[in-house]
Amino acid sequence: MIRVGVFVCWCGSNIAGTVDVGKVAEEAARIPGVVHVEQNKYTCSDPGQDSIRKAIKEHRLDRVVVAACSPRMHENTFRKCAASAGLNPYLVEMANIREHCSWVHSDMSVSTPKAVDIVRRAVAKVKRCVPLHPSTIPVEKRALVIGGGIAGIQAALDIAEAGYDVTVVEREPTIGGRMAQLDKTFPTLDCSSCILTPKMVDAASHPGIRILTYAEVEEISGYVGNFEVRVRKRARSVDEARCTACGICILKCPTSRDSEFNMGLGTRKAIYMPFPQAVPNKPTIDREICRHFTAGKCGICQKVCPSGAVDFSQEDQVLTEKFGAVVAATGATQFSVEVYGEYGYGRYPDVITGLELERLISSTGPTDGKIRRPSDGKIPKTVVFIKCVGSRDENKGYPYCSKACCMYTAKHAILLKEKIPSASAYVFYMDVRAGGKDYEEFYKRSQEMGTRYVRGRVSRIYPLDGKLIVQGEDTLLGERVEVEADLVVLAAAMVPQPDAPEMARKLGISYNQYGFFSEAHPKLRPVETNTAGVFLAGTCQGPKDIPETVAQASAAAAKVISLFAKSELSTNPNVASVDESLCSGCLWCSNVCPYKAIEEKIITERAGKETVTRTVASVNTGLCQGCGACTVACRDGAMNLLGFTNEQILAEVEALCL
Amino acid sequence: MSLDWQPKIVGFTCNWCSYAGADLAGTSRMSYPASVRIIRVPCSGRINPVFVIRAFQRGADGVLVAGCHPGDCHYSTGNMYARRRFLIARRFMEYLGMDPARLEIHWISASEGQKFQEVIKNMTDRIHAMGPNRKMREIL
Amino acid sequence: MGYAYYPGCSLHGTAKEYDMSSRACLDFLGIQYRELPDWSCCGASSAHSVDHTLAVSLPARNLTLAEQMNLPLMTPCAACYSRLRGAHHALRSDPGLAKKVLTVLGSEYKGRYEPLSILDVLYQYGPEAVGEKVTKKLKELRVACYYGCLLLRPPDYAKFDDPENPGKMERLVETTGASAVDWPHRTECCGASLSLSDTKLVVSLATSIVDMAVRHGAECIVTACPMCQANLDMRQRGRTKLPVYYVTELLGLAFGLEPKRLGLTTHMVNAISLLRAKQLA
Amino acid sequence: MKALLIPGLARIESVRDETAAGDVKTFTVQFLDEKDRFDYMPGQCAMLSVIGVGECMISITSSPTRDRMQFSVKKSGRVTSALHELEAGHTVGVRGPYGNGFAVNEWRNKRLLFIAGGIGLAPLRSAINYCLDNREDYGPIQIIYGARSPGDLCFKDEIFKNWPGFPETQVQVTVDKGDESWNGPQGFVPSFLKEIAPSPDNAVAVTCGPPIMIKFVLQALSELGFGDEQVVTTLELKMQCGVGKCGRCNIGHKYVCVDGPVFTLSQLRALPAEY
Amino acid sequence: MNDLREQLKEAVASAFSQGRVRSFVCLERGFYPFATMPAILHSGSDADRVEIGLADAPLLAKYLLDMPKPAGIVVRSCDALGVSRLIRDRRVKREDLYIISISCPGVVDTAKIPMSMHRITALEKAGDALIVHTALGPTELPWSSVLLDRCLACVSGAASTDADVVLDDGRGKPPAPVDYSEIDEVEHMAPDERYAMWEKEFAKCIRCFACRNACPACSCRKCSLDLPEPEWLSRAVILPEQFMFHFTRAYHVAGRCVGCGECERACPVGLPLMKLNRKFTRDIETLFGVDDARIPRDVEVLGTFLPDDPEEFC
Amino acid sequence: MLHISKHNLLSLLTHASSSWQVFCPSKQGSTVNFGWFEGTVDTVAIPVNSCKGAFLPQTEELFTYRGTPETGLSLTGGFDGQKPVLIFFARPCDARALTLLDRVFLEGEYADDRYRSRRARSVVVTVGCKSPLDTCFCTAFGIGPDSKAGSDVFVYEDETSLYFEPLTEGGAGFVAAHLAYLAEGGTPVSVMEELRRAELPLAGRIWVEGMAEMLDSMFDHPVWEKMSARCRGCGACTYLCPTCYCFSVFDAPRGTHGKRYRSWDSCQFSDFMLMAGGHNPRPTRKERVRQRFMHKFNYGVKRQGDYLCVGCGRCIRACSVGLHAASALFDLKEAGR
Repeated sequence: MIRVGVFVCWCGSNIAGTVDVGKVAEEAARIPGVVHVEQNKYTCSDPGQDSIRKAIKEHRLDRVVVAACSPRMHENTFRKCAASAGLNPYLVEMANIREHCSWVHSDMSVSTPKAVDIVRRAVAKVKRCVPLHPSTIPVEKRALVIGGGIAGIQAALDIAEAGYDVTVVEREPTIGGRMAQLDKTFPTLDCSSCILTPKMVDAASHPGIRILTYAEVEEISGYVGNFEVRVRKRARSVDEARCTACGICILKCPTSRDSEFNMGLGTRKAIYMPFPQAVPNKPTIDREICRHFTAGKCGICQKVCPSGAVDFSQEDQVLTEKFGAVVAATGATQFSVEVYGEYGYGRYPDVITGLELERLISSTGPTDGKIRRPSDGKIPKTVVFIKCVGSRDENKGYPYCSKACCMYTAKHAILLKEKIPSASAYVFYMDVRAGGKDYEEFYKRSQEMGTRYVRGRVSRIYPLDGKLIVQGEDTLLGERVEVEADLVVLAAAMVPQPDAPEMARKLGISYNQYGFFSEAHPKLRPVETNTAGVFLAGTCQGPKDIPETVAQASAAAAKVISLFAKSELSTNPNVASVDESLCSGCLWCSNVCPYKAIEEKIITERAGKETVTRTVASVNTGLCQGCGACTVACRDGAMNLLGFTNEQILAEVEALCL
Repeated sequence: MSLDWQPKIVGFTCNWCSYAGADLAGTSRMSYPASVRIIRVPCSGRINPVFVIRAFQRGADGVLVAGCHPGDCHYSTGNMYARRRFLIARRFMEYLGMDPARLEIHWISASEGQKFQEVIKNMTDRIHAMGPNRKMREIL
Repeated sequence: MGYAYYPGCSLHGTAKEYDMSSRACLDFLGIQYRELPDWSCCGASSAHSVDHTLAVSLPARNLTLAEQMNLPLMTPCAACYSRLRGAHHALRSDPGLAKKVLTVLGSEYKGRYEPLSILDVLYQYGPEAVGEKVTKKLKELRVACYYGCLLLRPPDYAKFDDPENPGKMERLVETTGASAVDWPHRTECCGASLSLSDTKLVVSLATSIVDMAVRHGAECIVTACPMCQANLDMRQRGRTKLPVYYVTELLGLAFGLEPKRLGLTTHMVNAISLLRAKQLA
Repeated sequence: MKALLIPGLARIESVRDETAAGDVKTFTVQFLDEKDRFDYMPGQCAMLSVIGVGECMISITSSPTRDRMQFSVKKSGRVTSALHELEAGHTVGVRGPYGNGFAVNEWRNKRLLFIAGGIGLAPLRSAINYCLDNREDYGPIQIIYGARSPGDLCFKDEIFKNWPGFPETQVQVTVDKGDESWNGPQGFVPSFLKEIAPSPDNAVAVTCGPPIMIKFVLQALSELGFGDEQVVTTLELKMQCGVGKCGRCNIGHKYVCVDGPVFTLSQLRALPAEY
Repeated sequence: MNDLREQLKEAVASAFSQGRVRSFVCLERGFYPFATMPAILHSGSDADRVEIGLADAPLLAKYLLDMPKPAGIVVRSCDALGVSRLIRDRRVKREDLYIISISCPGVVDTAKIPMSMHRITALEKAGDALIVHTALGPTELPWSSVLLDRCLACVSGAASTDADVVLDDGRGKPPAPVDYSEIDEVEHMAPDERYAMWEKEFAKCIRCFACRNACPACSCRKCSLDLPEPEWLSRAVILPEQFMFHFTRAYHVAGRCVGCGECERACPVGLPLMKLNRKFTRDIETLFGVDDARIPRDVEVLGTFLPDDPEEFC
Repeated sequence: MLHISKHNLLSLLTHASSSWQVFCPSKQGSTVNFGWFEGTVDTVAIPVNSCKGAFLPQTEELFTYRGTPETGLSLTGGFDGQKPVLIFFARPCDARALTLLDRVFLEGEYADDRYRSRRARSVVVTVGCKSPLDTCFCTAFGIGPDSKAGSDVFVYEDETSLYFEPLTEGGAGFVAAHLAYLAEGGTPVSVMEELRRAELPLAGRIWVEGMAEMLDSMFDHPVWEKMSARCRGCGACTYLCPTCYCFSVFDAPRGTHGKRYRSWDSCQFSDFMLMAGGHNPRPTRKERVRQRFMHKFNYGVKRQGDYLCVGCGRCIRACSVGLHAASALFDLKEAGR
């Protein structure tokens, strides 16, 4: 027997001022199923809640409608209240007669009937509510950090410091990421390596942190608190335990290729460490070029290794482990500037990107820190910097601002002056964005050091007589400018990793039109994703500089820590549910599920005299977030959303149209 | 049609954006015609176009479907599906002869109380001018 | 299958040699084409800047004629190409305009085929395949490929190639055995549209283009636009004069066709002497 | 002319829970308008409406010899569930009487054997009370009744108190599975019946219950020597009109609603085994 | 034609003899000598019954649902799309099927043979003509004038290649051009006029569900429209419910309709159901850039989206 | 005989519609259907549906209720007779079918008040079938192009005119009410002759004699399996059949008021017999197809004394897979041999 109690709130004069509350109560009493109606001055107050509890008991209410404010305000309050009176909290429905009625209509003659309709809707819905029970799921208190750049390192350190185990998965042979490639950092001009490498070592030596380099996440299943992750640890061909990092193998290796770490400006061997401070400080054999693997010959490294660490027979290891939370810190990469045909990158060796310049400036770089132009090794006298290459350009690149380029270009100009005092620097820019602590001052400094900032775009670069002719426009002067440069540096945009969408799919999170991972809310949940238990750190979420990256990494770590502080999670019971007798098993629902929460299930049942098996959809309630997209995709009507069932919504429609 | 006839608009709104937008209109005391009655669903992806037909059948003069702006879905992609569904469903309803003004779909964010107000005002005006809906409607 | 061939006004007038060489090449390669019957002006001259509906209707008429033949429309002229592409694009994206044009033309344009440049057609045929047909290698001829504006801009719809760093013409030219020089002014505007109204400016533009080609070691210029060809041919005032060929003329030579049949005798800057010097003609 | 498919409105006088699980309730109803009232015979049915939900055919469980009309309803589908939601004072729709009913006049002076399982006692109860109220017209009455559990037994007052008090009236009750409160027999009705082994002499056996029970009871009866003419059962099928028009409840050419629901076993044997 | 039939018989028989199938659905001679009807064969010895189907050939894909597997089927291209539909809807598994595809010159719609020609005794295809034999003698009709509507929009009459056996005699009907002019016509009407038209059409509908039951895209185990709770569709055959029914039916096959037109052929009261289905098909093609929305795809059009789908709402 | 020029037919019907509810064939889109007169009539085609809907509407309201079981109820909208029904241009098979429906709805203990009140003052005007279709086989049931059973007026049609022959008092009343439109004189002898001679191509193939008795022993015959294998389970055949009459009753609640309806139902639907607990006594198409034909050719004979089929051929036209009365009769005959 359905016995609905309706509690009409005055909300002081907030509701009663413009809605005839007495009339609403009177009409509510006539709605079939309603057995008790009362009015309260403030239903959310202690006495108000008491009266609900009392009425539930006295009138044997099994459903409650509170006609008051927005459910976004007090639904939880009244659910808890009902629960304290022994009623399942999901048998409570709110009728929003304040935000949607009393506050927006001043004429009582229209607001009162509308309030009645709203109550009628709520009653129609609540009559079709069924008790729901959140279930609890245990939390595996281990975190996975994907990406071993500064973001991943920071997040791992913070989580581990809180006492939880962390695994960092990095696909390169070393952690360190982009920051390791940088020479100095703005605006303080700290040496990048000097501040990064100690952290790398900290991470590597932390008892709570396990670092898997040369490894990739292949698959993530499960849900918050219970992710199951498959990691492929690629064969290094070097036994890390035996290797003493003496480096003799590298020395003797006969094969080399362009060094990725040096942006192709130098070479590395087939057995190599990306850079001397790599962590782990063990070489890796690049099987693509190693002659042992390509031609079955050589094997010099094995012969020269004093500790017998080189192991050609090593195989990829596949680890499957459980984690309670995941921090994605997969970073970003550099825009492919080749699409700017007018700049001639790729055709003219002296047109380089900012990151390439970093390597030319860096003392660990191919030129030992001397800025020499790639074509002929000459010291450049005139350097042109071009900003916004690939960013803020809808035609060829991306519309967004890449954020760090203004500052690193200023840094480059300063460093250029420091290294080659006689050099002159031109910066072609659209705007200078120097929002950040000490940033504007830093930019000023580069100007004061003589960098010429030209507001305008470059239309063409072409070589002529050993120089690069940079043609552009100074839009402030309205003139064509032509600079004869020795070196051109393109401030290439930060863009998502090419495989970011693939990673997003593995993580079950969304990404924006460019491929940056989407946060759950741009303001209020900037490090969470819409998949519970997956957090974001660093440039995988959008372009940012080092301080921002580190801050976000620590924030993500804090989220992980607060998740791990609970021993169990309770799940939202408003989840999708399948009526297996109706389900045809087309699994179209699983297509539209943003959370990969719908799986295929084989059931066995009697059909006439036979036993048959068939496929049905099955909802993983740990993963389901209750959006309901699947219910509309389901033609059979087999998929329903608890708390928002088809029956309920149709009843609401009907109640509103009476 | 009497002068004080007020259209009846059934509004389906997602919980996170459009319902909240309507709440904001309320907290900001933005008055609008008392024509709309809202059904709260978690996401615009939960709104079955068949619900819309049902509303017209039962006597709604207009139906509003509202959700987060594409790209801002709380569930990341629900409104993208809603957009596809309603792109074709709305055209189809028109094809069956339903006046397009009677079914409106809007993206209203939680911060767009004013937009909610305007949408309701405009929709009410348009439907008011057209009079009660008789198409697909059952007579009791 | 094949193409509807749209010569356009220029090719029936000042650029007769482009028409001759185009047809010669197509015939030689065995590419099927039929001249669009009853074709009319594409409006490139002035109509397109006077009245938008007219600017679309004129090329649309030709496009519709071709569509009725169930053939894609192809033109050697870069200006016609630009107009045809522009109209095709406008009609497909603007139903209101399409309706207007429909009332002008009386028949509907569905836009089933993209209009093509003869370079597209040669490219579809395949540079390798073209190369295989070459009988006379244009060895040691250093060519500056000049694209001009109309084949590449505006990139929303013209886009025969990367507008900033094109290379398709080079690939075609290199199939003949000639070498294409890397030079910066390939996509510079030659100013042809101002040829009569601001001759001084045009002369300086044309001269600087030709000079740049010379500085990069080119012996001749190749183009696919009757405007560019005429302009560069007529208006260059540099120390070294370069002959300006149509792509199809060079290809024709490489196919071993008679220079006369290709119209090589009608150029302003002597187009034969260089070839003679190189023992190519 | 009386409208065929329009129910009369009736007030629920009282609702009684029959079983521990609350899945069977007995409703006593009273027509609001005297002109809707109808006379009936044991074994006849009526269409019970929960207006707004629908109708279903329910056998009348009261005896015409007593004044109030009663229906015992097991909750099984939409309408019966809705019915179970109703309370005393609420309104239902009733139209009838439908069906042939039991041939109580032909049973005169015979020994009567009623065999029921679960809610199957409901239609028999009408006949039992009718015969008991006309006790002198009938021979000895033996009632064999079973249910899944003690809590599932219906009409407990009558089976344990009322009926055994009548002369020559025997009530034997079994449950499939007993509990701590139960000290009576345990086992399924058909085997219970075979144990009791009533004599077929001058007897009529009337049975109603779940299909599977009926199937084995009929077997048992025939083993006990009951002829097909002596065995009577009632059938149930989906019905919409109750008056042989909607074309639904036929078995062969017989409509359960008008030709039944009471059939002798010999009548049933003449019908197809399937539907 | 006969050759094809002989080949087909042989192929069916050998499917049984090789143990590839337990059952086979094909066409056989119907009650009227010139029409065909579906037959479900259970043994190779029945293969003699197999007919190609010159006229009124029903589509067979949906029979696969209830047939003992592995099941064989003879398909022409329209039916092949239906089979593909069922496979993508996971209602049958490809590995449980044995598909013989045949080429098809089109199927005659006997309803299009003018009424004057009563007493048809036989039909015969001769080149580009249909020869109708009646009691009064033979008459020749242009082939294209008597084809089923679905054949006029045929994807291709060639035998489809996703089959275990492909029998193509090269006489398949060439692909028909895409023509949405009848949709345009409706769209050009005023809303009230459109509504009045559909009102009149739907008033004829007797809700017999022939359309649904014939449709290869309507393969739910239990149609939601039959559910008592929630009641999406009332059993009352009144206009508002007719709109509900026809909207829902068409919407449920939107993006999934294979364009076979069997619904329309099955409709006993002649509702122009394809005008509904094809509206969706057309909109899907134009709005979502889908090329020929009739072809079943791994991911349904409505089961996916593009971030830059057209924005008609704001 | 009284006759009317075909040109004047519409004026007659328009006039008739002031005192009758006229149910006649008219062109509806691509088909000709029976329906309530709306200004047009088609006198040529045999409509796809039958005229049973005039007396047993596909959906009719039984009552409207207000209130709830909890708060009290009132029922309104009981059926009151409206204008009498005029069926115009029934075919002999249609008219005969009405007499079969009459037996179901009017005879026995429970007569259907609604059917009766619609039927009571109705007039059935039947036109002789000059050109039966390839699908017609009424002769198998003793009906023919000039059969008059069930008709109140019989109409002979020649090229220009319609000749009215009243057969019953009601028919005479109808004719009398329209004398203004009718001219006296002439007997359409040649038409009568033509009707007598009209040939039904199917006649030779269909045989029903003894069918009912034969079916008595065929309930478990494998032929049902074979026949039903191709059934798609729709209700087209039953809904278009002039003698099928199954219906269901259901409620449409709308808050505190609502309606109870009755609507045609079809024994071919899978949920026709589905019981509340989920049990289905006719679980597969075999049982349902068997029910359909057994009802028509066996149970009907036993209960109503005649085959519930008039050979109108509508199911032949309706069925997309060729499972119809004619093929069934043919197959059953073969099987029963």
